[in-house]
Amino acid sequence: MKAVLQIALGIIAAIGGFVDIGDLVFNSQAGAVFGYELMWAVPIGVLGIGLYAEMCGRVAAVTKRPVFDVIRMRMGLTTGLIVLVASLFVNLLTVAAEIGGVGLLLQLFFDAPFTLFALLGALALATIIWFVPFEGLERLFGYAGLALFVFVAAALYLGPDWHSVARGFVPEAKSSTLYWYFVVGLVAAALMPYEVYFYSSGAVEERWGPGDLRVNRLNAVIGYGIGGLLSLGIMVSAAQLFAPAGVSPDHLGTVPLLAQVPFGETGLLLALLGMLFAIGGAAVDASFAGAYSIAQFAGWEWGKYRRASGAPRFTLAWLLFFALGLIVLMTGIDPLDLTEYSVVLSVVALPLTYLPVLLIARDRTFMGDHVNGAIAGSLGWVYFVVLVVVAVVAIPLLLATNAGAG
Amino acid sequence: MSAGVIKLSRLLELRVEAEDGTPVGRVHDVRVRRVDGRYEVEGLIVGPRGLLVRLGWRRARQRDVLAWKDVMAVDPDRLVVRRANSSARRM
Amino acid sequence: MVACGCALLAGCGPLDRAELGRGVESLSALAAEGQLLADGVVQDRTRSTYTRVHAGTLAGDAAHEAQKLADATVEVGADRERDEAVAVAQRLDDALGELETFPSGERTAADVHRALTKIADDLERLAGRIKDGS
Amino acid sequence: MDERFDLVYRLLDDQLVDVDGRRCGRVDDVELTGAAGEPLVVTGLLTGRGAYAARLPARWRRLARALFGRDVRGSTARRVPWTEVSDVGVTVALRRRAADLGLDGDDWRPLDRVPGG
Repeated sequence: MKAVLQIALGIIAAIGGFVDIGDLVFNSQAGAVFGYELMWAVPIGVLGIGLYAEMCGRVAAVTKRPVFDVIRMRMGLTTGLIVLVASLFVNLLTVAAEIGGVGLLLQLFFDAPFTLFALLGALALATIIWFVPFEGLERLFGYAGLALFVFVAAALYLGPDWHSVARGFVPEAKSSTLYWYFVVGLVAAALMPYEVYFYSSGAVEERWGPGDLRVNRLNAVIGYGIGGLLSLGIMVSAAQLFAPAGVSPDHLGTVPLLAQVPFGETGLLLALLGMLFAIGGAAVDASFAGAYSIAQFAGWEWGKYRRASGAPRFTLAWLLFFALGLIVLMTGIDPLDLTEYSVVLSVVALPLTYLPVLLIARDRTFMGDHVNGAIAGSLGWVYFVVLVVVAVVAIPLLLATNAGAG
Repeated sequence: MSAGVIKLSRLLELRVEAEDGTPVGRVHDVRVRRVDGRYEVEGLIVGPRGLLVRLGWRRARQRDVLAWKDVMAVDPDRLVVRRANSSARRM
Repeated sequence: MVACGCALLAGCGPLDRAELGRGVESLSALAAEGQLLADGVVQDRTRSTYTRVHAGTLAGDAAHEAQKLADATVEVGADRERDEAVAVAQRLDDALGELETFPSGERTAADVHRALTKIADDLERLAGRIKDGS
Repeated sequence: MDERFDLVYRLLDDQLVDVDGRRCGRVDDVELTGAAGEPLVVTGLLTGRGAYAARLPARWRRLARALFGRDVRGSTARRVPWTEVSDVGVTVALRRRAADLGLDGDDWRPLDRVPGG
């Protein structure tokens, strides 16, 4: 019985931890601008992250190798360095965007200058990381993130036109570049590599073995699957509330209206709380992912379960990410612009971090009989092609639509 | 020639050519075998197929391995081998 | 009106009609969002800190848009629409500023809501005039 | 350790772990001793950023030396005699503690790494 509870608790945390500032921004804007038309893009991103995370979790459980260890082992030093530099840069943008999000939300709660709150938010997150053990960390942010289900409730409460919702799941080719920009953004927002660095390093940190493969699959399928539901909830409610009224969610503060309008103050509080912890959790995950990447690349001691003294350079690295994230914010860049850049640029580096994992996951020397099955094998390659296409069109679309401003 | 130190990174960088100058390709991996307690280089995995092997896409078969015995000289910028290796001819 | 003249000049250097139209469009979006915000206060179904901070952000956007439009050199014939857009943007800034100052006043929120509805209508008419260049 | 294996596929870039299980760097290069016409034997491992430059494409070498430092044995790069390696499996297991092999030093300080410094 305890095992089932343990698994369920882990999955629930994964659901709560799925949404970050990128999902909030892209899904609310996509709903506001294109109504239900872009819903088909969400499952593509969610299936992608589920597949990728399952493979990374399996590789970590069987070979005890987290993602960046695999990248370095399989792609060698030169490619490894290129991927490291690219992912650290994108990771920094993500940390800055997430801390910015935390600052904005704290401001909406308590109404004081943004910069003060970004600083306070970062300090609070850093102290939480310092004291709360690894498992507790995931649970804390994951459970509070579940408050985001208020958007799913809002979507249902506002009574969507189910016919056009269904039609929205059918991919449709449209000529507008903004449409395709949002397709890339929605897929990329779901497929943020830092989530996978954190997930696979966590699997090693929690000493997963082949016995944990079932939990790994459940996490990937249910955790990310239901997590994707949150994204759809945001898009559908935005399609019902923002699209007809002509509201354009250019600020994070606009998103909570989706819950305030149908459910009043309770809805507003749940939305703000859920967003604060989802984005706060993402800031922690992203800064850890950055520290994991450097430490695993260079071969240092790493991991949160080894007290800070046991992994000095690793601890310095994630504190550094927080500090640099704050500095990027102090330049005054709007956190939402940062979010769009971090989401779109992260998909450009994704094929390079996805391929080595796929290569090892299908390599019997390392995986023994836990090698990719038929589904994971074929789907794995289908997704590699999808990722390469998305990576190639991402930057041109970003420029053509000047980051979605249309 | 006195026994000198050769770094693996250097082997991976050198062009491999047969005695008569025909190019054989690049060294992608170095196969070692345990011989009475020490690991000796048995051969070099060379040629385009070698890259696939290194990426874990294909397994290196014995005939892809160019025996170290056939290596005549390790020059500053190339590796000279006694005869064109079978896999090289197939390229 | 020199309709065809403006069309010819569209897209070169100064703010053309399309950009002016987009500016008015973003003002309409702000007005619409302001109405949602004001509704929450009128029905007392929201939190004052949220209203104050967010109304302030929206007011800032309106002021920024007004300034951007005012500074831009506009193509010949479109400057009357541009001046009107700037005026409406300032009214929008003031209305949202009201909401920021009295984030829990149901009566003021109702006045703000009415003002925003009027602004939204004015913007819609203005947008129509800009589009067909009359 | 396997009877026969491929250095790049199984050893190069692998994680070094000392006898206490502490991670202490990666195999950044492998030292072979011998010559053409004679046995070429694995005699040591190199670890540390000083070894990076030699492995990067020639045209980046000057920049790499500036960024990661030259191969200064004992400071930017360290040699681990092959006799110190107990196993090559998921990681490269060493017979002694990282400190005894001089592997616990802080060899990567990107912050104060002044190019060419």
